[in-house]
Amino acid sequence: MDYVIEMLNIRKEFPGVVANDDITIQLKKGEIHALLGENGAGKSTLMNVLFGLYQPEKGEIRVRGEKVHITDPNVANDLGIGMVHQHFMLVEPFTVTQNIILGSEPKKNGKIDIKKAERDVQALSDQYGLKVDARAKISDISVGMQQRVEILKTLYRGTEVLILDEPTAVLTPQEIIELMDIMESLIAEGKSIILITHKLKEIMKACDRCTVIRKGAGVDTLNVADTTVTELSSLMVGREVSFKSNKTPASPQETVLKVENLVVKDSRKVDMLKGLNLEVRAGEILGIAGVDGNGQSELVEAITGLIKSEKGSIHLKNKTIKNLPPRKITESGIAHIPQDRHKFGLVLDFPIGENLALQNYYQKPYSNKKVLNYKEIYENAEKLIGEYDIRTPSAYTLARALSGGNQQKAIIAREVDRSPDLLIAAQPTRGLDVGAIEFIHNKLIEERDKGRAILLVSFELDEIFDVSDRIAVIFDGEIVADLKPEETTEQELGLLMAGSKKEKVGGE
Amino acid sequence: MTSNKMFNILVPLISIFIGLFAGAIIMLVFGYNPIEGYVALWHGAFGDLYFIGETIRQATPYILTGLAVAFAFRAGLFNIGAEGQVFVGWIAAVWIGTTMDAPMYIHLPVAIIVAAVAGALWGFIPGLLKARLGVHEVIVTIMLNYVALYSSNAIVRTVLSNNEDRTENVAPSASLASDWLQELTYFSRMHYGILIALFAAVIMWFIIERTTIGYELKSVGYNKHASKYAGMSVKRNIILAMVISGAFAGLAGSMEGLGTFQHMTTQSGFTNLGFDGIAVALLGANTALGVVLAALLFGALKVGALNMPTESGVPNELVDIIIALIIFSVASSYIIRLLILRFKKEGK
Amino acid sequence: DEETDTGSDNDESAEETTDYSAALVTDEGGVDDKSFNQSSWEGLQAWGEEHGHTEGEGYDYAQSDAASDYEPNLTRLVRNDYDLIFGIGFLLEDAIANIAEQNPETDFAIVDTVVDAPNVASITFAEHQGSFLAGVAAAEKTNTDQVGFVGGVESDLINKFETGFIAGVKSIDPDIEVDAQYVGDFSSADDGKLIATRMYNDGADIIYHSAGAAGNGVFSQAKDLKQNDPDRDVWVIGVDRDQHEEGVIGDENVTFTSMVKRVDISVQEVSDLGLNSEFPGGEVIEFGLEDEGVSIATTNDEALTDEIIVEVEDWEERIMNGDVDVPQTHEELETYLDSL
Amino acid sequence: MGFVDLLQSIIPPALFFSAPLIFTALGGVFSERSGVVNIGLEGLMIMGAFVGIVFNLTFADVFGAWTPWVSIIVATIVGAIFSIIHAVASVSFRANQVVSGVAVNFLALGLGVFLTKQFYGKGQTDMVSEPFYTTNIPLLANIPIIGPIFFQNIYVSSYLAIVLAFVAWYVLYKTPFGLRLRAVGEHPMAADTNGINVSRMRYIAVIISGALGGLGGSVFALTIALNFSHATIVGQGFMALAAVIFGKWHPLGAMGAALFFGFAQSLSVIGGGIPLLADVPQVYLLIAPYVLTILALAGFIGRAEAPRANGEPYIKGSR
Ligand SMILES: Nc1ncnc2c1ncn2[C@@H]1O[C@H](COP(=O)(O)OP(=O)(O)OP(=O)(O)O)[C@@H](O)[C@H]1O
Ligand SMILES: Nc1ncnc2c1ncn2[C@@H]1O[C@H](COP(=O)(O)OP(=O)(O)OP(=O)(O)O)[C@@H](O)[C@H]1O
Ligand SMILES: [Mg+2]
Ligand SMILES: [Mg+2]
Repeated sequence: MDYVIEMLNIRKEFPGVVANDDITIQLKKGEIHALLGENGAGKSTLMNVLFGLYQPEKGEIRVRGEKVHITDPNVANDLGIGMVHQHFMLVEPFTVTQNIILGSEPKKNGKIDIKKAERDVQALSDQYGLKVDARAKISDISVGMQQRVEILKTLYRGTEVLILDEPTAVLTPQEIIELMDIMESLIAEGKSIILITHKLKEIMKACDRCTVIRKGAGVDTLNVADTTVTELSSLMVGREVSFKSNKTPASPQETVLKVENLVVKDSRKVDMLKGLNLEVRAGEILGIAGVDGNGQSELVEAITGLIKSEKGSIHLKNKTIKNLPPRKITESGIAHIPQDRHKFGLVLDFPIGENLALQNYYQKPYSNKKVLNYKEIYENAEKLIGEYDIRTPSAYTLARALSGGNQQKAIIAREVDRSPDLLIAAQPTRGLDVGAIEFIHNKLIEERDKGRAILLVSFELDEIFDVSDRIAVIFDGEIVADLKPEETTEQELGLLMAGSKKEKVGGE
Repeated sequence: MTSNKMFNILVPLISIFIGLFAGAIIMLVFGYNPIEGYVALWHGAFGDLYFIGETIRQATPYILTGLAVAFAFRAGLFNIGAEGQVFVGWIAAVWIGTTMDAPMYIHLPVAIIVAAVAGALWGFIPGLLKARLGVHEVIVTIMLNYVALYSSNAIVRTVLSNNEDRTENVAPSASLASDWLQELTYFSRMHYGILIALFAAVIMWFIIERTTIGYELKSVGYNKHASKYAGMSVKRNIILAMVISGAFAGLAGSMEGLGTFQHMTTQSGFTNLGFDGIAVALLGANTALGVVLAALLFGALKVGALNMPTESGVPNELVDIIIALIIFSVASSYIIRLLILRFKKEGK
Repeated sequence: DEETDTGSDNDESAEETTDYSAALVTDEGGVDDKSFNQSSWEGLQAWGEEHGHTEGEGYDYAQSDAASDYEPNLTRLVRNDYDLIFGIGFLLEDAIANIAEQNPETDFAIVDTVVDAPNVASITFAEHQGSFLAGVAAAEKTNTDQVGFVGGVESDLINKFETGFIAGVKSIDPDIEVDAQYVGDFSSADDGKLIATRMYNDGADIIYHSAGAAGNGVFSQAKDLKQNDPDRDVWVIGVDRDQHEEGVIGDENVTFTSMVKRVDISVQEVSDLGLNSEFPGGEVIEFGLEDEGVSIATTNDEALTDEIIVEVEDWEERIMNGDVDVPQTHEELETYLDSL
Repeated sequence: MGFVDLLQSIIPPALFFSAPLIFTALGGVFSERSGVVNIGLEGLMIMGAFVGIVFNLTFADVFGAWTPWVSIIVATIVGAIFSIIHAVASVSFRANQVVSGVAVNFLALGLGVFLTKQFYGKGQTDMVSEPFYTTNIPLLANIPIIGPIFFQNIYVSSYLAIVLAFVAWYVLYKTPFGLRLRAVGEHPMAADTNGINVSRMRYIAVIISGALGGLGGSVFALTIALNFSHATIVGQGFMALAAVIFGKWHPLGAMGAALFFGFAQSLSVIGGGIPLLADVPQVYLLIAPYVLTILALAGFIGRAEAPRANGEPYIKGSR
């Protein structure tokens, strides 16, 4: 047999959920094997079983033909299995090197030989072209770099089989291209990769074979060369998914949001927005394209009042909202789907029903004279759960227990339901499966058609092209281009985003 | 749902049992008769109406300090300062009680409210420092405990008396004492404060579970960022939580000043009402009802313990050990749940 | 080794047993505080054994862990039909007053303060007089003309110790400095030690403490100085009981003397009065120098030389004669010092 | 009083005052750095004081002048063992760590006094005959100015505390063990996926805190209180906890904070003896150290972030 890994008939239960039911997946040496499935289908669970974080109730794992019991990650490491998790496993206050050597530190006289460690890490990074700074602190480096640190971690431990759980969800297009290169060089070194992703294009481009699971059960394993995106998506979701939104052309109305010469500093007093200008009209979707870290989050947080603006003005329908408290801003007609759903979007320890009331709990009918009306809150929650197809055992379930996709749907339900004049959607589909993405895109377009202004921030060029009526490119704290999607190309956009081409925008 | 409810009742009961059982073993090991020991404990706590009255009297401040700690906990804050807030509430209540002259329907409420306000102020300081400067509330409240202890002793001696060890008794118009309750309980010091304590528990329940204020406090306690995003003022809520928490503890002080003692003496050290309040809050799972029940348990154990050496020769420190074991067991409810589940499975 | 209340086949009773029973309630110190609680319990035990009682039958104690425990403890003893119940310490003043009013049939006694009620005997001690003698001894002993006083929490009672001591010192030599400082509580041995360190550093060679467990810090510091320099004169004056034992360090002893307060005698005496149906209800009985209610321990005869004892006895005489009126408060102390 | 004299009268007492707090706070740093909140420091100190005293009383004849040293070693060991209760509850049983710590405090006080009564028939032990004494450090004590301030009349245990703070710093920041321990307190799942046994690490950390708490308590008992009763340890454990936070969970910071408390306390006691301040009501001097601490925090120490996973039981695979 030339399978490096075989997971046979794996079953894994959680209280009340069968996450994996009789799933089989076999990984050939030197291949990139995609694992595909809806949100909550059980992909991460299956890989966590392989990595020794969970023990399966049933089934068998073989590594290079030999039956093994992976009782904890140590065992997996010893077997040459490494995993890059969906949520990074990095200790933020530590440096890159400290994170990488953690658990198998080089020593000299009982002390960590940090010099040697840094040299080793740097050498390894150079070997695979990872361009990682061994001494940087995790909290100071970009998400893409963090991911490469995760990969380095596994390489440092001599990984032969690398599991990547949704590595591209958080990456910019450039970073995705770099990651693909890295994966190729890993394969060239004789390693094997299991790749979890929701991006079918990536599978088509990079993978050799693909295993599809649905609702915890294995569906099929296919050769990527012999299949199509459509086949994969319908296998996964159980129905046809349309990838192009069938939207009608926009008919923009009056200006809803007007941002002029906005200057915002970050916590280290560095200018993150340097006099940014922007306009969004009713009935249009403005997509902000740009590489992460060029001021997108500052822009969103400044508009929503989460951080302070230094200079410039922000007007919503002719009312100035600059530096108002967040509540005043939301009340003046802005809704916001935040980029970081765990940090901002949800109170994970509240029931999902109360999370759905997070923006309106203090208003009638949800409360009266500061007394909450739980009946109304939960009636509304049930309504939203039904309308937005949020998969949860009940409205009383803690938000923490929901799968990422369903958490995201809950936030969208809450924000869209408030019928805002302006809806800010920051990375609204990050980590979602194709079915959920389709749903959310349609929702955004639907809102647009109701005459709302929508500001969409996304790192996904596909999403930007597909959904936006107008594209603004952000670079280094400024809008450097204002384009129509049908009048530009990915290449041109890429150049603009990289700052190598500048176009004057905004009339003034 | 229902099984959760079952656990919520079963776990504390089993914990109490574990504590008492372990206490019995300790008594046996050291040559005491555990049955006599526990009979003495029971007599000391519930032997007759007098002791029941005293148990309730003891539980009264425990309820309030328990609520104080629990309330802060719900907002993600740890108030180790209930101890100091009790002192300032006590002195404030006695201050009003001894110096003001007014009919009861004004005097008593004013004394109680001023005590709550004083406690609230003592909670406001750490709340403000936390909200504005990020100073950890645990250190500030620990420090303020000492400040409260020494200051209230100085106030007793220099302001509320002429260099004496105690203040005057509060005027009858500011007293919570009740002839009726005392006669009913053979002159225990049970006083109307228990009603205030129970009312405070209802208030706490109402604020936390039924109002937007409680919703915000819990939200801030769980996730500051999301709360800010949702338009809540994190700073305001931190301060508010500490203020309300302090007010509950201040009320506990007024129970001592206007109810149990009717005056304040210089204290040779901490009363432990605040520290015990931490245990009461946690035993009561930081819920209002839980706190009331835990306070009653605590009151009974503490008052009953006094009878153990007299009636059975068992040193009353044993009760501290038992309390510790009960707290451990409650804290380890996870393992108890696991055992119950296993037990049930095997039973089937 | 514990006795229970069952099976009272204790046949050692030399005297005939009586029906009159007595019990006491301690303050927060407990019956083994090595101080007046312990002393009173020892007195009660002695009295009980003398009259053929066993613990729990005829005599007993109840320990208080908090101020709120006083009343239930007193009440419980009333319920157990004790004829005479002592409240040990001024902290029990209110509790005794209340419970005595509720139980007019029972006899009560309060130590260290006065409760005005027909069924309460108030036992007080002339601590100021004893402290005065301690001050005299200290003044005679000091080489540095500087002595110290460490109190626990400032209160009327502790003020009596302080003022008596200062008066005694100044009566010998008004130029001797007395450095007085309070710990703020009765338990912080660390703060007690800090204060003692400062006082000894500043030149005091004798410290009189009245600070409970915080006083441990004073002993600890004195012993440390002694250990490092056996020739140095560092002394502690103990309080309440003879604290000679606390002063032992090798062959030396830093306890110069102690201001002994015989609560045990007072408890025995009042119990006997009650037994003989002469209970002094409503009266204040002061135990002073006359009946050795307060006195100066002479255990350390090396330090407390005969000359000093002579001087002390001389002043004792004068106090008992009424020639000297020892001040009990700061105001009285002012007047007294002015009169010197 | 000259400035040097002033230092000379403040620093040595500040050192003996601070030493028990330093030991205990270092224990707190270990525990909390690994993600286990330790409110039980007070209880651990009580246990240490109890064991230190009882051992000293019992074996003074056997060990002679070495008795205090053996006593603190035994107290350290017993403290370590005692703290296993906290470890079991908060690591294995996933207990709320604050609750468990509170229980440790109750248990230690109850057990300490209960056993004292069993052993001695009274609630308070006698004074030990072999406590620690101060010494002059040879040679160093003779250095002008510095010598009298830092090296004369000093308890060796105070130096032990300071040295230990540096050792703790070295262990936590320079060794594999320390890196792992801190990783477990920041992101236990990351540590777990790197093959570190989170529970074992936390057990070790809590046990270290028990050892150091026991050490702190016994040093307090054998340098300051000299006997054991319910009133021996009254709040020092909480002060140590405050030092942990004040020192931002860093061993040297915790040491600094404990020293600060010592200085402040020492200063306020000195104040009581300065004639200039004689008329200041004593209460101001009593509260001064605590007010000073609050001002220091508010003025220039400010925000302190706890280790990220502090207080959270680690449940494998939870999200
Ligand atoms: N620790 C857990 N406890 C309980 N249920 C869990 C746990 N982890 C996962 N689940 C449930 O198991 C199912 C599979 O989850 P899993 O995280 O494997 O999905 P996934 O395929 O990785 O989804 P996504 O694409 O959203 O990452 C879901 O229903 C999820 O709610
Ligand atoms: N899995 C572990 N969990 C907790 N502590 C550990 C673990 N492994 C080692 N330690 C502790 O860390 C320190 C260094 O361990 P050790 O000498 O075993 O390192 P190592 O052999 O390089 O590590 P490894 O082989 O586990 O990668 C020791 O104090 C040890 O007790
Ligand atoms: Mg997943
Ligand atoms: Mg102090």
